[in-house]
Parts: sequence; C-alpha cells; structure tokens
Amino acid sequence: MGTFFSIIVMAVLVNNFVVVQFLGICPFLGVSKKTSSALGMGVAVTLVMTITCLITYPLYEYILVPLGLEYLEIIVFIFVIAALVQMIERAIRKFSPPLYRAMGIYLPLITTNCAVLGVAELVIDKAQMMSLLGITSMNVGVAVLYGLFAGVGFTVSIVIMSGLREKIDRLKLPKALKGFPITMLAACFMAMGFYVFNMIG
Amino acid sequence: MTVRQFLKSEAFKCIVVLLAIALVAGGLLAILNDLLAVSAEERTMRAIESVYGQQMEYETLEYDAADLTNEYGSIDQAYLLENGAYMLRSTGGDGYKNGTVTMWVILSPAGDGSLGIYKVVMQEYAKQTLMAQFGESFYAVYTAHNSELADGEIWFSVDASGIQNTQAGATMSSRAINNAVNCALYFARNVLQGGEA
Amino acid sequence: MTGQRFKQISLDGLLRNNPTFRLVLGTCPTLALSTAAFNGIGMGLAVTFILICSNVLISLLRKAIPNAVRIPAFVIIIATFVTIVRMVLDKFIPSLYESMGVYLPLIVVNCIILGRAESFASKNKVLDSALDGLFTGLGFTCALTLLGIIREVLGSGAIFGYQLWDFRIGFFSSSAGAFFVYGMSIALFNHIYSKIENKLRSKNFEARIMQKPDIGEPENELADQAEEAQNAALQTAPDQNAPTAAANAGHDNGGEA
Amino acid sequence: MQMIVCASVQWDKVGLVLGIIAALAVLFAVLILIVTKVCHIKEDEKVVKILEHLAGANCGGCGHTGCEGFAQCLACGKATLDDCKVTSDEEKKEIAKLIGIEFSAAEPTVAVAMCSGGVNAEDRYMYVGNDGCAYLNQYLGGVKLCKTACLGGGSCAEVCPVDAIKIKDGVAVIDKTVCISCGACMRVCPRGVIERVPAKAKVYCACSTNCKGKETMAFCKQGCIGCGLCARTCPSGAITMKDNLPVFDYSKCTGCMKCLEKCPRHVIKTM
Repeated sequence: MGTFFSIIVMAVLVNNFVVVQFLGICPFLGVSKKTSSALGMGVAVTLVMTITCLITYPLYEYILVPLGLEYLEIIVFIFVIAALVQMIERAIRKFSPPLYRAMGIYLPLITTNCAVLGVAELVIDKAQMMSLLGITSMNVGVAVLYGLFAGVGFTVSIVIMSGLREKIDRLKLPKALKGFPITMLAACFMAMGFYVFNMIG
Repeated sequence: MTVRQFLKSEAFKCIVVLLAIALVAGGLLAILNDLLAVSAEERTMRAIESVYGQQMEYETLEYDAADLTNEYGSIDQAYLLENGAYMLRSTGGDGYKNGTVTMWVILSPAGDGSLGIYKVVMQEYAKQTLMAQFGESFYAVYTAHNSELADGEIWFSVDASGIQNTQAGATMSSRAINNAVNCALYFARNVLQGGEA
Repeated sequence: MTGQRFKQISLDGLLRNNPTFRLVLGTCPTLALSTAAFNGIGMGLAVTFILICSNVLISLLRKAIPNAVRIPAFVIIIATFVTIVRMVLDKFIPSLYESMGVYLPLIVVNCIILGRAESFASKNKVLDSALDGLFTGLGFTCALTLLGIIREVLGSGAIFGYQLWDFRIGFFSSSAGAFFVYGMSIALFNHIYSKIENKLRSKNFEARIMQKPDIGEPENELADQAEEAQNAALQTAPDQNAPTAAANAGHDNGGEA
Repeated sequence: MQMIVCASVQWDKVGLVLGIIAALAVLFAVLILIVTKVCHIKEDEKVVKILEHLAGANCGGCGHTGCEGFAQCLACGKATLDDCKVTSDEEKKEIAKLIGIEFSAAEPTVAVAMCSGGVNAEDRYMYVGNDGCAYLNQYLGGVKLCKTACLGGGSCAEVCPVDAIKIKDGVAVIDKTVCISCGACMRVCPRGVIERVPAKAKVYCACSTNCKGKETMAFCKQGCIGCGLCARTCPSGAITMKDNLPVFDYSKCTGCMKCLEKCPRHVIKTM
C-alpha cells in the first residue's frame, strides 16, 4: 500500500507536471476558459497518459532495450501518443461536439504536449522512478498508475486554473491584460505557491 | 465487403499511407543511425582536442566497479594520455531535482608527483536548467587551487567547509559540479596514485 | 504567388499570427529556455529549420494523407526530421550540437510545429507553406530572443553571456518570473498591435466606404479586384513605427493594388 | 564509397527496426480505423465547406453559439449571410455560390449611440455600487428618469473588441471610423440605445425618447421634443416624423445639414 500512496502524492502534488515541472502549459493556458472544457481536456489527457504508459513502458523494456534500439525511443513514443490522440479525437467528436469545439486546435496538440511525453520518458527512467517513489523494482503496474495519477494531477491543476479564470475574467481589467496575460499572472502566483513542493521533492 | 471493395476503400488507403510513411521514416533512421554513429573513441578524441587543441594517442585504463564509484559520484571512463595526464569522465550527483552532471576532469602530474587539476570541461547535464549562469570564472576556481590540493584531504564544497565554489542562484547545480570534480580527485588519489595521498 | 500573398504570409508569421505572442503556442520551451538570450536564438533557428522542412513535406503529402490518420502521419514526419538533424549535427558539427544538445529533443515536443502543420500546411500549397514556416519560425526566434534578453538582463545581469553588472533579481530567473515576463510581454504586444490596427482601420475608413458598390449597382471585375487588394492591404500592413523589433516591415500600406 | 557505406550499416538491425515499426504502424492504423468506424458521425458535406469560408471567429454576432451552428442554419436556409458581420464579402460570395443564393455586398454599417443625455439627463436616484450598465439598470427602471437614456455605465466600451467606444459626459460615443459593426455593444446594452446606421450616413438623431415636448424637457436638457422642424426643412424629404422622433432615409439624405442648423434642441448631430 505504501507505494500506492507515495505514487499519488508524488504524481499529483510533489511532481505535478503542470505546476511544479511546468510541462504541458499550452493546453493548460489555452483550454482553461471554462471549467467544463478544462475538465474534458483533463480527462482526455489522463486517458492518453494512462494508455501511453501501458503501451510504451513494456515496449521500451521488453523490445527496444534488449535489441539495443534506444535511439528509436522518441519516434515510437510520439507515434503511440499520436495514434491515441487520433482515436480520442474521433471519440470526443462523436460523443460531445461542444467539447470538441471548445478544445479546437488544442486537441491534436495533446500529442506534442510536453507532459504526456514527459510521463512516458519519466516512467522508463528506472533510477529516477525508484528514487522518486522509494521502491526497489519497477514494473508495468507502477508505470501505469503513475501515468494515471500524473493525468489526475494535470486535471486538478487545469480545473483549479479554469475556476480561477472564470472569476478573473469578470474583473474590470485593462483590455490588453484580458485573456492570456492575466492567466499567466495567475499561473505565476500559483508557481510561487507550488515552489515549496520543490523543496520536498 | 468483398476483398476488392476493401482494397479500394478509404480504410485500406489509411493503413497503406501510415505504413508507408512509418516504413520510410523508420528505414531512414535505422540506416542513418548506423552511418552517422559516433564511436566512443571519436568522442574521447573530440574531448582531447577540445582541451589540448590537437589530437593525441591515449590508452584506456580499466578498473573494477568498486574503485570507480565513491561517495561523491562515479567515474565513467579513465584514460591515460600521451603526455602523462589523466583524463577522467566523472558524474556528480544530487544536483537540482537530483539530476546529475557529467564532466571531463583532466589531471596533470605537478612537479612533486601529486596530481593537479589541469582543466575541467562540462560534458552533459540532466535537468540543470540554469547552466547558462556558470561563466568561465566558476570553472577557473578548480584549476587555481592545485597547491592546496597537493597536501590532500581538501575537497571543493558549496559552503565554507572546503574550498568554496558556488554560483549564486544555482547552488544545487554547483553542488553537482563540485561532486563531479571531487569524485575525480578522490579516484585520482586513492586509485591512480595507489592511495598513499 | 503574388506579392500580395507574400506580404500577407510574412506579416502573418511575424506579427498577426506570431506563435509566441498571438497564438501562444510553444509555451513550454519559451518558459524553459528564455533564461538566456543565446538559447533563444539557438532554439529559434533550429525550430525555423525544422518547421520549414516539415511544412514543405506535409503540404506535399497533404492530399495523400487521409484525414483519419493525419495526426500520427504529421508527427512521424516531424520527429524524423528532428532526429535526422540531431544525428547530422552530432556527427559533422559537434560544437553546434554541444551548445544546442539540450534543445533538440525539446523541439519534437514544440506545439508550434504541429500547430502550423495542422492549421496551415495541410491546407495550402507547398511554397506558401514553406514561407509560412520560415516567417513563423522567425517570429518565434525574435520573440524568444526578446524574452531571453529581458530575463537575462534582469535575472542575471548579463546580455548574451557578457556580464553587464552584478545586480541580479533572482525572481526573473525562476519559473514564476518566466510566467510574469511572458504574460506582460503578451499584454504589451497585444496592446500595441490593436492600437496600430485600429489607427490603420480608421485611416482607411473613407476608402473602405467608397469602395463598396451600392445596392443594385452592377459589380464589375475591376471593382472586385481593387476591393480585394485594398482589403488585404488594410488587413495586414502596420505602420512604419510598429514598435516590436520583429516588425521591420517598413513598407507603406496600400497604394500597391 | 559505396562499399564503405554498406559495410558500416548493420542490415539485420535495419530489418529489425522496419519490422517493429511496420507492426506498430499497422496495429495502430487498424485501431484508429476501428475507433473511426465506431464513432462515425454523419456530417453534411455542405456545412463543412461553408465553415471553411466563414471567418471562424465564433464571436456569436449572428446570434448563433458559434460558426458551426450558423453554417448549419445557412445550409438549411434558416439564416441569412448578412447576420455575419465578420466574414469578408468575397468569402460571402463563395458561400452564396455554395448554397445557391444570390448575394450582393450589403451596405457597410456602423453602430451609433442614439442618446445625448448623460450629465444633461436627470437621475432618478443617486446610485452607489458596482459600475456597469446592468447594475445601473436594475432598480426602478434605471438610474435615469428618461426610460431610453444611455446610463453611461461603460459596459459597451468594456466589451467592444476594437475600443471604438468612449464614455464622454456620461454618454457612449462611438468612433465610426474604427467600429467594425460586430454588434457586441448592441447585445450588452440593457437599454437598446445603440443602433446600426449606414456607414455613409452624415447625420443622426442623438435621442430615442418617444415622449412629447413638455415631458422630455422635464427630465432632459437635450432630449428631442418631436417638434418636426427638421422634417419640414429637409430639402430632399429624407426625414419623416414617427412617434415624436425623426426617422432618416439615408438613401435620400444629401448631407446638406439644414436639419442640424434648424433643430432647436441641437439633438441632430454629425456622425
């Protein structure tokens, strides 16, 4: 059980991809106008992250490393993520067109989302994972769980930001500050707040 | 859905196109990777050239794993150069976000037989985002203290316990670099010189 | 490929659709790398080169790639280019590879390249796509260098590595500072850009009104052509004194139709 | 050179790579196609083409939630092309061809605030609270005595995408040269003071109250008293009086400004 909780704490709080490591900022800023679309984006990214870890970890461990083809790592990972995003795009287009329109260009951009590829790269880095979670051996289960909770961490931070933004957009702001700049300022204060996790992590 | 229809259908076109692009990309990469592979020898030769400005013969030194790692970090490769200098590729740990720093440390025998640091070259660094902060002045400190190093048991450190060398705003990365250099020094003293220092 | 189209694409890439300030794409590398101006130039030029190559190839294949598998196909093309560039640099120009080693894998993750491929290259001709890639890349390079200079001067008192003074504000080299500087420069850019656009639109007001044929008046080919040219000139040509360093367009607006 | 190239390339490794990548590509292509088949939605070909020509700003100026909704209504004829102000005229010509209707460039229009009250109009009560027209319009029919007066809350200036609106002495003034007639201000104004006027118009009546003279004088120093002088003096008969307000027929108006000189209340203003 210990590792389960440490995964949750590490993935959601201490090593939160968006707010501590500042990866995946494009959708974090782009889609967080409304909480509904932010939640939709969060779920889509979590789904992609989980399935990516499920596929890329064994792919790397049992096929690429034994055959010495490490240099293919980036190409294969990005291909897997892109295929998953294409499937998710078709699914979202069918089941919730308003969410599909709200995400717009940011849906295909999940592929180049630094967080998703970041998880895939982090999970296969055994030494890093072991020191992070304080476990002795790495297996697919841990990888998938970490992917899942990294997605949850992403969703949590994007939903918090969308709640913040809905409040912010009602303020009387100079017109130039409306939209992205004020979101960046909010993210700046959020970053200062989360700086403390750097110390623990 | 006869086979003929399937062959003409949109689905088949997708599979063929994706397969074709993947094969061309994969094939190109595989071939290029073998063609453009940079061998370990070439990397070492480049390191020598970057330090001494000209190519030089070298001899690879082999050590068992126990000697290669110590409390500061680990030595990846050790070479003895033509002019008697040692070239060590050492990795120092617990930098920013427990990333590592890998450096070439070149130790040249000083007059009295002890090994002074001739030059320190940054090789690679993982997750140390503030590397741009480290100017020439930071690296020059390592080569300036050879006399104190000669009488042994003095290491580089971030605080004042040893020879202080830190960069404001990037103390964790400085610690990793200090560890890399200390690891090379420790290896040089205990293993290269038979541990009498 | 009329002069008009060239002007539209070049000003789109540099000003109207500047990837960093207007489209706000590629934020991860922008935040991570703008600690030093030199990083900005290195990353910017690498992105520009790969953006041009991938835009050209994608717009060449745009009719062949069916819509159902377009994302994986584009991504493979981009990732292949990045890896090839990395291998070639590592083998033939090691010094350049050393200084850019950290950024090259980051480019695969850069949203700008897939963003431009998806929204422009997959819908336009090859030459237009190549130009769009070039100017979007240049827009990105200028923006990144600008941010790099600001953060380097304030954060570590140096510019392009040359130490100016010892006064340092730690905030600006931290990631929170990155958000702050990036947000403020977007606000400044948008503010100046909308001011110029409004001023330009009001100056062209009379011409805009006269051009429109009244109801019932027969439209002729000449009126159409003039009106289309006028619209394009109105839409994109900023004044000479457009402040951002990128906008050295420096040509007068209109009168070219 | 050719021999050296072949030698250093380990062909077995290359074969291996091709095998793995081919397997992955086919596997994922099939997976994608299955998902595409499952999630196939019938998409009207025409709507997609129309969408390409629309400006795609999703501003809602046409009353639909976004461009897609507007495109669907266009395809089945429920919406007209003039609703969309943002798309340029050439694109509208293309769309017209697509859905097979005749289209001629509509007269360009600009928005104008039909009120000159502000400091001149009496307040019903002194309002202290959040600024914004919606709040000012909440109690007892609005802070101004006059039912159709501009409240000066500035919500229209706040929402205008091109900053064309300024609040001068409590009244919204729209700069016609900057205005792109997108209708955002008209939607946000709780009093309906802002209306669209042909861009070529020279004059307009800066008042929209339908009360008779004496009542108007009671609550506004500059309201229109419906005397009809302007209608009588207009040489080209462009002005007709309709429930105490002048209505301009801009196709006849020659811009001679006689009505402006004649108006005792100086309510008729130049654009």
